[in-house]
Amino acid sequence: MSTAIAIVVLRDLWSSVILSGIFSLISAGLFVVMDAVDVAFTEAAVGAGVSTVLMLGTLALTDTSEKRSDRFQVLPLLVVLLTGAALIYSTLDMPHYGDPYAPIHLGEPANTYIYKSSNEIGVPNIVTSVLASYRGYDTLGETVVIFTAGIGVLLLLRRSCEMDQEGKTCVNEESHS
Amino acid sequence: MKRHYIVRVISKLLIPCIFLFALYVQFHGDYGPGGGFQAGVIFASGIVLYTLVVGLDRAQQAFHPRIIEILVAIGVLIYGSVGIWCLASGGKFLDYNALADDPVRHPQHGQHLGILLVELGVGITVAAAVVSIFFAFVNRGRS
Amino acid sequence: MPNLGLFNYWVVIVLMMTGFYTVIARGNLIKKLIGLNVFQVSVFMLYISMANVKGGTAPIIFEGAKIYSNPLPHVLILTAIVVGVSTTSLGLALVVRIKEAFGTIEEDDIRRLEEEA
Amino acid sequence: MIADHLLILQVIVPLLAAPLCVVLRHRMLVRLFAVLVGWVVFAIAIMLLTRVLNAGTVDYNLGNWAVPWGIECRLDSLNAFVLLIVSGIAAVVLPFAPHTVKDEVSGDKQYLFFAAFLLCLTGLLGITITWDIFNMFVFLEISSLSACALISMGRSRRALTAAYQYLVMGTIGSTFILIGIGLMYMMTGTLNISDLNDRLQRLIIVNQVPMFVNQTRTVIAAFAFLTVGISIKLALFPLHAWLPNAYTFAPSMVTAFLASTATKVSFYVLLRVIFTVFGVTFAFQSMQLNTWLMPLALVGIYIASTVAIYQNNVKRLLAYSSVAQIGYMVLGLSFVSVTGLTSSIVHLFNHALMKGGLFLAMGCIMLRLGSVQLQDMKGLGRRMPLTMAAFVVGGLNLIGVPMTAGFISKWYLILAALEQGLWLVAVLSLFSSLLAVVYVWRVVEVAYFQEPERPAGGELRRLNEAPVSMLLPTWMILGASLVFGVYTEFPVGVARRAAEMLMGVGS
Repeated sequence: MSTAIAIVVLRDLWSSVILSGIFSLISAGLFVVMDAVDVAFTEAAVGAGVSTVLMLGTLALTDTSEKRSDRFQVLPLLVVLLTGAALIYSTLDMPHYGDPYAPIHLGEPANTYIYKSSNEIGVPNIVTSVLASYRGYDTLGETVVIFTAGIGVLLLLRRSCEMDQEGKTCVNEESHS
Repeated sequence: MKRHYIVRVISKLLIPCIFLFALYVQFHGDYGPGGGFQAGVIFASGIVLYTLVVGLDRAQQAFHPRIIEILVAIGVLIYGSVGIWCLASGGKFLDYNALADDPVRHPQHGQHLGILLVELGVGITVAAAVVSIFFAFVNRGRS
Repeated sequence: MPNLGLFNYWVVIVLMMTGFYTVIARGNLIKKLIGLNVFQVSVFMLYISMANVKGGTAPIIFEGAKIYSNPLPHVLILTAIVVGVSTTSLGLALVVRIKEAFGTIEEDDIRRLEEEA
Repeated sequence: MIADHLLILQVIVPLLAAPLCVVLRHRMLVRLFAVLVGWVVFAIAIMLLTRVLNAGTVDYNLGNWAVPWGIECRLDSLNAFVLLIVSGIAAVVLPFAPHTVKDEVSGDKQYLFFAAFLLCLTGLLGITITWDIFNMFVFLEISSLSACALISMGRSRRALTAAYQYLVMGTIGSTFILIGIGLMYMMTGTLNISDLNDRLQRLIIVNQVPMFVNQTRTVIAAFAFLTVGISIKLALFPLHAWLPNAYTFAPSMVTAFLASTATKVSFYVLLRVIFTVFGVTFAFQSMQLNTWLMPLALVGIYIASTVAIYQNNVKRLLAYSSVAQIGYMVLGLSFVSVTGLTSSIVHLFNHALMKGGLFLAMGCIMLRLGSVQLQDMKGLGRRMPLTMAAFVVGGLNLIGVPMTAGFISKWYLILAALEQGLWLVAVLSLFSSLLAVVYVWRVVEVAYFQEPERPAGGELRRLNEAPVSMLLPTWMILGASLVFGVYTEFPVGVARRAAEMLMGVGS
């Protein structure tokens, strides 16, 4: 948690990026503690790995320190406090942490996933069977999201005509467009 | 990078291990944590390391951006065509049971096959997308 | 203390709000994205917290385990992590382009440049 | 066989077409292919709508898993109608594309552009048909990420900041939605929309029993987060900051598409969440949502219309007018009556047509004139008569002149207000049309009654009328708005059925 606060306070962007990587890594650890190994694995690889690398790459292309702004903004603080209050309010009726009688653990669909999936799918890792089969459509969507991000970044960052090292094909393409 | 022998040698040892680990994660996702997504990221990180060691030009010769870009699309297409294949076999979209030789008695076979292919699609897309995003950033920085 | 069982959620909420504050109050475009990241990761924690069951294990079936934590939130969060990283990468690409076009990544400076134009 | 799978093909066709675009790569091929896909999708939507109107809802269980384990897609008269709008606009906009895109996106990136466009279409269609709330979030992200990439392709460098703003605001919105989904899931354990409704109702009833004292506080928060999150996506009045810039600086075709579909789909999501997930009783009796929405909508209409009057960039003017029109839709919703909802849904349809047409006309002007600033448009009425005539038709629609589609939605809105005895609201919404008259008139006056400034000493640059491939879609879409202004049975009939279904009366 202190990491998160340090991220906000620090002006130096290098440190904040590294700290956000550390933050992801710590949360991956927390996910393991909370029995979510698959999620932890992904968070460590993506949050601590890919995001950090990309952020460092961006920093190399832009500025590394943040400008100090003196004005103190009340509105954002107000919005945040309001949202936080709403969330705290919502927790008051939540089932407690680890409560086995919480609605999500009782009844369907959780029970079928846990007790029938090895029969229906035949894969020990329940997360995999839910991910790839029961909710395969979501995962298709997820793959498309990644694809979209790839296309978006290429659209934004690839300079025209840098694909071909010879450079001749694209000149032709441009001329007869 | 030419003179950093330690880095070069260690990475040369490390990179095959990373690829191997990625493959392990890819195909072992049924039994332990992991799956196409994680494997894709690990595979991509191997390529990123390779790029850092040998430089962008040689890396782009080995993994041509155009091919990587097509691979991003291919992954999605694999996933989608598994769904279409299920349709063609008389099931609903993404109904892997339809893929089994004997859907009534051994639907798991179909499920296994479906999950394997789908995870492969995810892995390819993720790996290729991360690499192409990385290349895009690095290329932008050069010129 | 009946509410001790909620402590986990409260920590998560504080983290969320830290991230959220960074997004809306900070003027630096990269900092905003970092804040967004923190915000999203904290939401993931909310989901994973609710999936946990006392005495349970990770949802991978093996001999001897009886109680598993709920796999569904894990699956949802796997998807959400991917969405998060996609957003981040697209945002960063935009930041790079903005830097090239405006020469700065501070919101205030950009706004000034836009008004001049 | 294909007939059984039409519902899923609606999404899968554009979804797979996008990566195919990347593989094909050739510019002409990709263009033709995209147009073809657009038409196929439109055809599927028409077939689906007829089926829904004749035979009731259409279900599809993905992977053949029964709910609540698998994901379900379901089509009823409401989302079939939205589907028709989204795919129809896409089918019209895609043939329009080549000329403007050539102007705005460099040649070797066009296939990426079309792929992103198809992805955006996929996302919007996916949101519309799915019956699973988390799946909705996934497709929401597909559409907003691709929309962000599309917006950033605008010619001005401010397109980049507009896209960034859209990305950050949109992500905050979707994270709020994610929190809302999480809280709701926590209390019910399901993600399927019908199931959610079922279990939420039970929670609210169980609430009376002492054992579960106030179990609903979490649900209230979930409701709040979902509503705020969707309102950001919808650009409801105080949360509309991203919209004007995004619409102003995006490429013309993208503006036309997004303006007439993206916010409409968000509005659909709002309707779905309020009416189908939480239910009328919870949303309007326990939460009193209408007392919040009505003043917001009215204030939004007035402020946005007034701001629109002072804009000199016509695209921006239309963008602010969009914010105002969203206000009308939400106003209709806030009456919580069949007539009110009918007016909202009809307006959703009509506004998609008129704004789509208007922004397409802007695209024509941008292509030939290279600017959409008001002072550059002097005398344009004579230089590009067909385009400007299209603009006038669209403008009349915006004002709500009789015989146009815009009139129908205003008519039902006022009817709904009077039904509830809200005289003041009826008068206010009638009066707000005058503001629309003012901002449309500003453009018309400049274009028809002012002489173009000649450059010092030189001759005036000759302007050609926009090419047929651009004029035809523009007129088709605006023509439709005229047709549906006279033959109102179709949109009003479908909208009324959808409204009755949402309110839980009638069939």
